[in-house]
Amino acid sequence: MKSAVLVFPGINRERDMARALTLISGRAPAMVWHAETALPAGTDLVVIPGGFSYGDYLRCGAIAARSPIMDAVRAHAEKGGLVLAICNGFQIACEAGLLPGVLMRNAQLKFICKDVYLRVERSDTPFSRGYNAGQVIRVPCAHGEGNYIADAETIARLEAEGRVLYRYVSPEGVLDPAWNHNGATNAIAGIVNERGNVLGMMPHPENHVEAVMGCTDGRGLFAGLVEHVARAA
Amino acid sequence: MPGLVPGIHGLAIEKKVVDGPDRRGHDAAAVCASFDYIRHMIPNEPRVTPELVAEHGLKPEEHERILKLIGREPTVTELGIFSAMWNEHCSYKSSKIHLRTLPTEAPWVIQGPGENAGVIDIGDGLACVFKMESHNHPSYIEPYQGAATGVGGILRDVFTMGARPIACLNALSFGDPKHPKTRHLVSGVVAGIGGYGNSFGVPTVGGQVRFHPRYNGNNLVNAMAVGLAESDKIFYAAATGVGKPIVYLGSKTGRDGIHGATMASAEFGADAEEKRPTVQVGDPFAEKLLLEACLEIMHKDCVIAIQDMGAAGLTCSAVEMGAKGDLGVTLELDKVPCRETGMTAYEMMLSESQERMLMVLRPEKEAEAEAIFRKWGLDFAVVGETTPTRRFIVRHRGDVMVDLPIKELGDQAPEYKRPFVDTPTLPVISPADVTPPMSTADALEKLIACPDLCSRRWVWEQYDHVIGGNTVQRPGGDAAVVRVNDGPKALALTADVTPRYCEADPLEGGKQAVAEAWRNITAVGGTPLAVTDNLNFGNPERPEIMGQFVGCVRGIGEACKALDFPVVSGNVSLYNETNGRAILPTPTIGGVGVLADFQKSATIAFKAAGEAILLIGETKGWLGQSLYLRDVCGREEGAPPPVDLATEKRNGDFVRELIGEGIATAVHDVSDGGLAVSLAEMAMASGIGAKLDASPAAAHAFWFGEDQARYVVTVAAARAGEIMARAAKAGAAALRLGVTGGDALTLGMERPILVKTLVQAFEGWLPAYMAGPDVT
Amino acid sequence: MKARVTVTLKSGILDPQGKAIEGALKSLGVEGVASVRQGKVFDIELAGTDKAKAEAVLKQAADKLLANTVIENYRVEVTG
Amino acid sequence: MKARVTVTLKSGILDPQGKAIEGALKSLGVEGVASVRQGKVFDIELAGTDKAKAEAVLKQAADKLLANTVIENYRVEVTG
Ligand SMILES: Nc1ncnc2c1ncn2[C@@H]1O[C@H](COP(=O)(O)OP(=O)(O)O)[C@@H](O)[C@H]1O
Ligand SMILES: [Mg+2]
Repeated sequence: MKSAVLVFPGINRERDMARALTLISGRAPAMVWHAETALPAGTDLVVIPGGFSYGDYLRCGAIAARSPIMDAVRAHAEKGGLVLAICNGFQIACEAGLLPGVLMRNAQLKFICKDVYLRVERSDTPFSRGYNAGQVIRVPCAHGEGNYIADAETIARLEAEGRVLYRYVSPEGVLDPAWNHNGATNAIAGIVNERGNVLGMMPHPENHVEAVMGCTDGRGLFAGLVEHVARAA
Repeated sequence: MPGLVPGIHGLAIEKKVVDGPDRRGHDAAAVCASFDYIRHMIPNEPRVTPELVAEHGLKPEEHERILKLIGREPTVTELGIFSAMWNEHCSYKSSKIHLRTLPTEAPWVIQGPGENAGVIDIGDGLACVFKMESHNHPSYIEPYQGAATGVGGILRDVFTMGARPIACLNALSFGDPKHPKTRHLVSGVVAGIGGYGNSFGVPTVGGQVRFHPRYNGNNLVNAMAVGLAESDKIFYAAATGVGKPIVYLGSKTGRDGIHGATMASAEFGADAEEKRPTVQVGDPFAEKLLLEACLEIMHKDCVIAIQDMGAAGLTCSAVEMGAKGDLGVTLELDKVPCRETGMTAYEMMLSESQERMLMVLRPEKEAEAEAIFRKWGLDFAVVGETTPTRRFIVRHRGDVMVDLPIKELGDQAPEYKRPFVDTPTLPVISPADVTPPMSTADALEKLIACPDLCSRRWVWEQYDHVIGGNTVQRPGGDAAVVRVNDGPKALALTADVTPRYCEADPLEGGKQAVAEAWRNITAVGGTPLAVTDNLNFGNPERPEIMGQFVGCVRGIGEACKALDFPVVSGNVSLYNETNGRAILPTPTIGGVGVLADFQKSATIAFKAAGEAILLIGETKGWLGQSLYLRDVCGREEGAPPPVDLATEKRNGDFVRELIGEGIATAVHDVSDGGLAVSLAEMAMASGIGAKLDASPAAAHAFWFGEDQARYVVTVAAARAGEIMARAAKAGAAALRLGVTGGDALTLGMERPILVKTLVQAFEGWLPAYMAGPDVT
Repeated sequence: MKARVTVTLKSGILDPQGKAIEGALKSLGVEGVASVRQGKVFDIELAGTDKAKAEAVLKQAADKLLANTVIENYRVEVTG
Repeated sequence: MKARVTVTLKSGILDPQGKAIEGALKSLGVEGVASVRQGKVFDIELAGTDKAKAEAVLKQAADKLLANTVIENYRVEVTG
């Protein structure tokens, strides 16, 4: 799998992402500077990593969403190319119109860093085939603005079309406000676009990929992508 | 004399500087003449009056010293520079003679005190660069920005030396939770530390939080940063080479936190209101860009010398570069990127605007470096050059505003041998003098829910402690463990001090702070290597406060020597007092240790039921200054537990061996709250209970005494006997306490306490407290 | 020229910050606040003196960046 | 009653957000913007009809919570 990790000023989880991709796909990603206007030829997966692009100033992701490279990313997505947008990447993708909705301040208005539990809602997508439907995974989150919000119709469509891939749940996999740490609508942690080739999610699977570090629940997401690309080829 | 008059217009001086040897330095008379003349040429330059001198915090005798040094009255800008260079913060004038006594050497020390941060060799060609620094007063004035800029400053100290920051810690002291301002300070400081570190992209992995009425009005924010560099690619402040361009990098200069808060309005003119010195605001985004840009140009070998602009920004950094390199420096303030209009030389020289650096670049690499900085969108300007004159010359709008001997600015700073009185020793409190007001079980439940012992989760969950993907041990254990690159090597990091001990007995308290840092590193299996110390005290002009300082530094020195744990960096913060009431003496110790293999690190959580629980170290039942005595019996009394450094070393080395051999399944040192609290923490971390044998001594003293040099260790039951024998051979006192298992913690004959009841009490207090109204 | 762009959340869009502030005000004993919605203002210095042109620039700035028109409305005023 | 509290940074206080926005506008080709400073607005619904009382409440809210008076100024207006 040939992947490209976008680097915007203020992004800070690009190294974590590159390490995870290298570990699991066996191939180091290209690091692509925001001022570039094209992606490396043959890119299978574009990753918009986490961090604080442009300091999260104005609105999280707003400034990065308008940088030159994003036109190339839109084109890539329109051609059906895969885009994985994590945390600040999710915010950027929403601001760029790649995904619907917006990520607001966490309900309790605090930045929260802790392991959260996600229920994998379906396993028949490139972004979740590495898991079983209903499986609960534990991954860290680290954000102040992860509270997913969209108008009622959008939410209804997302649900009806099964575009919610990951939801905040209790360790037992039960929907429970107490485990929806940022207050997201319908405990939404990750969604895909209509076409299903762009995933935005707040938590950080890339930080749970090494057994020696205590948890590998994040691996499945990347392994699934690698498998998907391999089959497509 | 020729050259002098034109010199006033700044022309001949420049020529001379460029042409090398400058005689002006040797011609005091000429200098005076030129300056009397100059002062008349500097627009609305006020006279230096005794009041103005006082407003700059300079004592009359210090003013005398200045006159003797430069042979004339300084200009107002020069006065500002002296006040900045000679204040306590930059000159260490009250503490220097005592700091010199600290042990700062070991085979693995690459750079001790004296640079932006300390540097130690951790093997494999890698160096660990670290330092702790306080930002106490600013955090009281504006908690969010004060704490944020504190983190920014210490991160800069670390990456200025060529290291990429891989972890931050912070030690926080707040006033009485009931004090109306406390909650506001806690929420602001914690949000500020998180707000800066999270955005910058460094994991904040550890620290301390304490509450005590003595910090009402003077909360403490001590921030520590730890970075990694290649041991042969460390960068320093000392400039080399004459006529080298001095480059300004980073954010623009504004009127942020200018020291001369009291600066005569005469200089500011009518719109003084608008120009009033302002609170420093941190820009973690700019700092992140500065980090990446600096590391990139260092990697491309463009840098000869580099110095961050911290306290007294442009002044300190320029003087340090010149003085350390035995060179003069000339600055052209008209070239300094400014954020605001009409800034005076005084303001530019003393501005503490954040996210700025000063560098001397290899001339041939200047273009390459500039391109890199432009790419990162940072300001880049050549603002001066190095000269052979050993003079510090500052020009602005065609005037020479400053012309001072550069080395003397630092070297000739006053140095005080302040009078001090030793803290009277307090009586030792024997267990018999303390009547337990409640049962041991009740006391334990009360203690783990008290402000100083309850869970700090509410704090560290606001810090990104996993970014980097290397945090092996997250906050909540004895020391944080952070993997070095891809491992297997890792660093063990901790910050410690027990101020109530320091107050009761500065010498023992100083020893204890170092011993506890050493113990926490040991408890995770690390080999302690070196420390940074952040010495927070009251007014050193009061002999009893100076006595606390001297005692603590002596204690720190003794412990660092005995434990082979040298001091490689640090910071002093004095005058932390309000209305003559000082903070508790708080010498925070930041400790760094190394693990050869992070997979061999021990954690505090019990691992399985049926394992033997051993106590390493002797228990006399020391209740003096214990949290039990304070928070359960309501008595803040007595001598603190003594620290026997030989025993510390013996017991610690033994425990580290057990961890290294994979024999110890869980390890936790015994500190605040004593044995019962350590056991409760091990149970809560695992959800596994334990059954402990009845106490061999008076129960309250045995379970809650704070005797030092102790660790709780679990091992497979089958090996318990063998380990006990080994301890005896190693000369480490050991006691078999009981066995793990069940869902409750049972101390001897006491009622069992469900682990989940303990967890509720432990996790409950801080969130509940912080949920109250945030009154500003 | 000086100008101000004011950006506010569209009605119907949830405002967690506003909600929290309502709560905080109550617990601070500030009485009579029924609801709070938070928005942004941008105080902008513009080159030139042509008011109409200035307004055009500000609209452009707001549409392109300052407001997320999916969830926000904006108002532009040249204050002189 | 409706009211608006506008909170702006005191002059001289660094505004990183404004700085970043200036840069972004330039790179988006929005011409003629010399400087940007960002502030907050709070649109507040108040119970009662007494304008003077309302203003008092708003001042109290701003001092206690809405503004950080160490670095921010605020303005209160009852819009009806
Ligand atoms: N208490 C201390 N113990 C050891 N070294 C200290 C102590 N206080 C200051 N230093 C050293 O003195 C030098 C100057 O300190 P400081 O002014 O805080 O550094 P900076 O200017 O980089 O912030 C640093 O190298 C620091 O490590
Ligand atoms: Mg420094």
